Amino acid sequence: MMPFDPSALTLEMLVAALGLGVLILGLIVPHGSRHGLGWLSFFGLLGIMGVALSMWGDNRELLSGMYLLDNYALFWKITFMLSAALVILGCMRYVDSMGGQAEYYSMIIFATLGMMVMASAGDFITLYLGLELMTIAFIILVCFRKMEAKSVEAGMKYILLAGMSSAVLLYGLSLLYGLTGSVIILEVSRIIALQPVTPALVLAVVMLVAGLGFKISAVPFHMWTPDVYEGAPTPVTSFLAMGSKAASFAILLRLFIAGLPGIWENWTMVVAILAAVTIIFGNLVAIPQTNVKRLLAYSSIAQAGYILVGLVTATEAGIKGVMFYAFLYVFATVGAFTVATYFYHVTGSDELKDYAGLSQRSPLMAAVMLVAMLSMAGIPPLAGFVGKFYLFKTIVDGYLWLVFIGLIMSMVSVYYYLRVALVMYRDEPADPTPIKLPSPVAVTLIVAMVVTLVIGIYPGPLSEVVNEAAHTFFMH
Amino acid sequence: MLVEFALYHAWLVPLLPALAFGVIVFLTRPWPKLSAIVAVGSMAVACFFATLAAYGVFTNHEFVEKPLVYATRWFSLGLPGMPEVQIDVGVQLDPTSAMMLFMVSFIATFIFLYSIGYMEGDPGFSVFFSYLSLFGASMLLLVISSNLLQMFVAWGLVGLCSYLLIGFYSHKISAREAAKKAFVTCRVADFGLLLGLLALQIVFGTLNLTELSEKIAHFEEYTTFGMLTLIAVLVFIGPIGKSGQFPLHVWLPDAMEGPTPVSALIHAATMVVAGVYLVGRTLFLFHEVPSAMQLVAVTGGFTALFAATIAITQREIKRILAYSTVSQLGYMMLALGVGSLTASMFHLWTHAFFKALMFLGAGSVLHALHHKADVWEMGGLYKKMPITTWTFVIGGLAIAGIPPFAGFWSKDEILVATLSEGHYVLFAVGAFTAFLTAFYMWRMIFLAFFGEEKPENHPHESPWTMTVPLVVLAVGALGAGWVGTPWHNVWAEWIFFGHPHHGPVNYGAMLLSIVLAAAGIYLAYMLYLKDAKKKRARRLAEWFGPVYRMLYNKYYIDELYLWFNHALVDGTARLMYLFDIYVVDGIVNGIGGFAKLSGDGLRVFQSGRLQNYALIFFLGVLAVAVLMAFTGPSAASLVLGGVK
Amino acid sequence: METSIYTVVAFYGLALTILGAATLVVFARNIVHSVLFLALTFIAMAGLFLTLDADFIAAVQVLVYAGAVCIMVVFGIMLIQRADMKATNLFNRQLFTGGGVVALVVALCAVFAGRTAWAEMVAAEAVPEGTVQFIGALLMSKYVIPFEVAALLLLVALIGAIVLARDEEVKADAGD
Amino acid sequence: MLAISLTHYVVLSALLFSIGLFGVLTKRNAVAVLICIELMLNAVNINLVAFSKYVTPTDFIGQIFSIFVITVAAAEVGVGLAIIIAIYRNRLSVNLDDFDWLKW
Repeated sequence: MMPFDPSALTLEMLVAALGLGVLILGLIVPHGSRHGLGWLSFFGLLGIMGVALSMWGDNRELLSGMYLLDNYALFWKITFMLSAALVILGCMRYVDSMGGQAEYYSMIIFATLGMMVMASAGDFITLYLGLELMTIAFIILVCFRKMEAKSVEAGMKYILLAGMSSAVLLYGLSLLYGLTGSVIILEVSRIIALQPVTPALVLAVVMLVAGLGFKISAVPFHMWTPDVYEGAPTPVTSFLAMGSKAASFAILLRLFIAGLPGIWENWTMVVAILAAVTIIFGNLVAIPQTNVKRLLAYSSIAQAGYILVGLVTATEAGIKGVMFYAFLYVFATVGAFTVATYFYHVTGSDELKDYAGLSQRSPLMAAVMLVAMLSMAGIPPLAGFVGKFYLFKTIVDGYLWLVFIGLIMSMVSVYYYLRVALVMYRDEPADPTPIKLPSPVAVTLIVAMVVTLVIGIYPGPLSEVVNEAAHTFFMH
Repeated sequence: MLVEFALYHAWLVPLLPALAFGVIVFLTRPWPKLSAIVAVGSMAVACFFATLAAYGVFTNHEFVEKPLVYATRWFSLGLPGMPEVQIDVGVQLDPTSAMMLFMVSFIATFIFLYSIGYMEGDPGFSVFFSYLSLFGASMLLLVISSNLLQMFVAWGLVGLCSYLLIGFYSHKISAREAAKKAFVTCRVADFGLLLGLLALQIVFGTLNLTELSEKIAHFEEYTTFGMLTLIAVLVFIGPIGKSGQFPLHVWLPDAMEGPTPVSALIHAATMVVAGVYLVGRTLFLFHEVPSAMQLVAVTGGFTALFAATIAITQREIKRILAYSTVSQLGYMMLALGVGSLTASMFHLWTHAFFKALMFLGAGSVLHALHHKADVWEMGGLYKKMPITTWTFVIGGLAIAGIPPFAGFWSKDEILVATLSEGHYVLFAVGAFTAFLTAFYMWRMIFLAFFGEEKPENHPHESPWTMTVPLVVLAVGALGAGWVGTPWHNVWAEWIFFGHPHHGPVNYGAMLLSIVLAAAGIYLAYMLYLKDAKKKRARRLAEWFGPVYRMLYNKYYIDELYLWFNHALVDGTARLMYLFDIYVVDGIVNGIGGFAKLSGDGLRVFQSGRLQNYALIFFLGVLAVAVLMAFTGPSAASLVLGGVK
Repeated sequence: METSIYTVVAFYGLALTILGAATLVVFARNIVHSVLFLALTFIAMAGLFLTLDADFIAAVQVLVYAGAVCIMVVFGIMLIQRADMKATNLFNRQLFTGGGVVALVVALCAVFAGRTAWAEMVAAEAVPEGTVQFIGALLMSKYVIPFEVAALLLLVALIGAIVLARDEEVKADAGD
Repeated sequence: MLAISLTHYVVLSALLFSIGLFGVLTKRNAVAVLICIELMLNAVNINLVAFSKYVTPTDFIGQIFSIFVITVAAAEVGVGLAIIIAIYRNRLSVNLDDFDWLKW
């Protein structure tokens, strides 16, 4: 065995140290100055992200494939830290009014750590622990407003259903281990390619699809999503929608494309059907929603369906599409949810009808919401259009029906996204007092909007980066 | 020097109004007057550049032969096993786009100016100007696009802006409904266009107009004739929606719910001609497929007649104008369908002036009468509103096709082109429509502007910001056609498809169209202006019996016309109208309703009960297992056959 | 592989205990009884692990599950259900649909797992005696990353449990 | 003679998994659902330890995996109980059928 080089774990160790530091500082500093913890977490994550950027191009395996360091993992880690940093920046005022800053920020950081472990995981055990670290941190975050019945109810639903889905996932992993005698994904893939397909292998794949389908909220494993998204504190919802989902996609790609390429004929059609059902269901049910968070929840289900399309062909282009879409989805989500967070902070409401005349009360909030939603709907020239283009481009040969479904449903989605826009821009506000945005929130919103526009108009550089990252996926 | 600059920086023309949009939204929104100045100013500067660019193109003969194209890489996409896809964003300047560039920016400038007066005091004044600017920017982007994807993006933006503007009076349910209808109908059509573009990209590997035209010229190397036909039909579906061709024209008349400058800008002079422009731009595609050309021609001709018959029975001033727009768009399509880019673009050009003029005139009337729209309740407006009336009359003469007004030359050009290509039926349809057009337009003018003044109306002339555009556009409606007279046709030397076409002057067709137009106007005059004493005459006829009726047989003719009008034309129009509102609208609304209903139905599963969710989760597991067993190549036999 | 009669008897005895106790966990009407049967399931499972030459896991099973988890659950029950314990653990409305789905899942597992030729995958070696030192060494070398992550996970769970179960007054004080 | 093979353990595990699943689907009490999830996780442990002995007897992979599963399960029970206590304070109930404020 190669000697273990701890420097390979620099990022993870730094994030863990940051989380512990925030937690301990929270015990030491007095109540009045605890809002500084948010800034500490934000700048800490930014700093670690800088370190991460300097590690670009460092591709190796630790412990004979148990931990994979490559541009693929690094890209995801940067995405996670970026989304965590943006969520923290956008929600500081909200957290100050909620209390428990130290626990809150450290939970976000530990959840990020869990995602980073997932992105690099090369074996089932590491993967499972990363997943559970993330999940448990999220469970605690979801019921952080424990005085509110809805928040705790959401936490309850999340922990019980997540526990059940982990059991299913584990069952599948255990069968896979039993069939191959290894838990290291790359070895498993080599052994499976040599063996004939057995029914137990098919069962294992079914269980993996279900267990991970739960995490990415693919229909019909999505049922928890709207309830938990609605009940959770809004910044947590936003982090759940992008971080948790992106991390689950990261391991989904590793498990299915790197781990099960030998039997891809067996699962590609299933994934295609799941993607189609998810796109259709998410978009249709979003139409009658009246609560903004719930509407965004259903829209995020539909988005998961779009991302799933990238998995269908199991090629480098598909991986690239997934990474590209996940990255831009982070910004659209941050934009929409930060607006929702701050709106709730000011008005105490998430109902769509209360968003009436938002454009008059705060033009920036309304504009960001509009841009985020149009991007999700895939209207050019916003980022979402390019992302959908990359994803659907990969399946034009062979899965044309899926392209059709995606396009038709994109048009349907325009209907409910524009309904939000109409309420914000057309209706008269019941209370016309302008909403004053604190500068961190304004910065978050502007960053989200500008990035969404820039990626949409000039996707070249990001596309190059993603190309490089996706290229390293097959190097091991 | 400046011309050179304008030619090579034509992208500034759409960019300026786009910047104005950003500035208004983020900076000047609280100050309405400033917002208006920003919008009008940026459009005027854009118009200045557009004029220079157009001047450059028209004076430089090489650009007439070979378009000026420059582009920058937007994005490229490499996939294993497929050729690299490269999408550019660029400018293509040739006489057609230069003409459009000038026309759109020129008319937009005056409509913007007009809006200052019209929208005075509206709470959404700044917002309105921001939408207008964005709309102008998108339309100009569409015009200069050098490739179809860029065009499609602009096409979508134009649709979005029209949605926002039609529904601008969002407090009115009808406005919201109309906006929704416009958007949904256009999206349905856009879907066809999108499929067509996808197919073009897949088959020919490019969406650049110049490359496409070269490749399609010998399409046999790439694809079959059947596929090309399919592509042409799919591409044509987009213009059917955007340019209000039958059967997707339903949104256009309803879209008059928007403020009148919007109607003038979107639904008369610019947006709806985008479809015509797109077909004109891709004429090299249609040209290869005779059946597609046939489709375009027949659709256009039928729409022209169909809309004209409906227009006869309408009462609201803007609705009459809307149906007349549909009808005139049909003419343009007809011209394209018979292969005459020259005639089509010529009519587009003249129509832009007189239709914008008439819409703005109608807006002026509505402004004066506090939005009373029924022409039967107007009358005698010429006394109080001289400028509006006389400019409107010029517009009416132009659309009716009375020489030397602009509409005459372009309509004549279309009719001659139809005739010379041997489409006799379509020629008859076009000629008859010309008669109907003159009739219903002048019916409206006589009813609204002449005759007895209604005492309950207190009209007044509009402010200068509204009358100046009217006068300018009236000059256009008078003179815009002189560039294309059959004796000295400069127009045909600039804008043509293939080779410039110089036919002999067809005096017969010219005479026929003058006669038909005059007959239409005369008929309207007899029925609606001269016949102010009609009721009294009828009473007399009853007193003196059949003999008197014989003496006044002039009225028999009138009655015959009236009967004809009511029983036949009205009946047909009514039938068409019913078909319109029940069948065509029903389908469009049905799609939206279905999506909403199924959304309502599906959400029932979200019962809120956790264990229900768990149950569904495992039903999902079972479903995936079954799918996996039966979609995988070997799994089914494994599971059912059993390998031990 | 050689199987003695004792192993066979032990397997069937333990398997029946596990399944029986687990069934009783589900069907007991009193939640405390459920927990007691759960403890029995865990202990029988520890026995099963012994037959699989996993003595360390068996010990962990007894200590963590039968010891810590069950006690924790009982404490939890005491905190939320002080009075009548008789009918604290009833079925909900989807008893029969749930039963149907479970029957199908059993059938699924039986068809898929049962038809697989597991016997061919069996390696012919024996498990070394005394697993503790091997496991310990592996945990600190090859599996050090999951080990560290697990440590953080426990910390997170600990903090979370404290944050969530802390009394409101304390929370209100901290949250000003 | 009836030898005990890997199949026996796999079937035992599947049965235990299904019993746990049945409890998850049908019990009203949140605590009962939590312990039924533990049953499902234990079923996985049987699989892991059995595979460890039969497939990779000298690598201890399955045993180590199951140690981690036990660790995580214990942590989950802790957090789950904390949430149940919190929700009991809010609604004075642990009946899962009562928790349907979030729906549609």
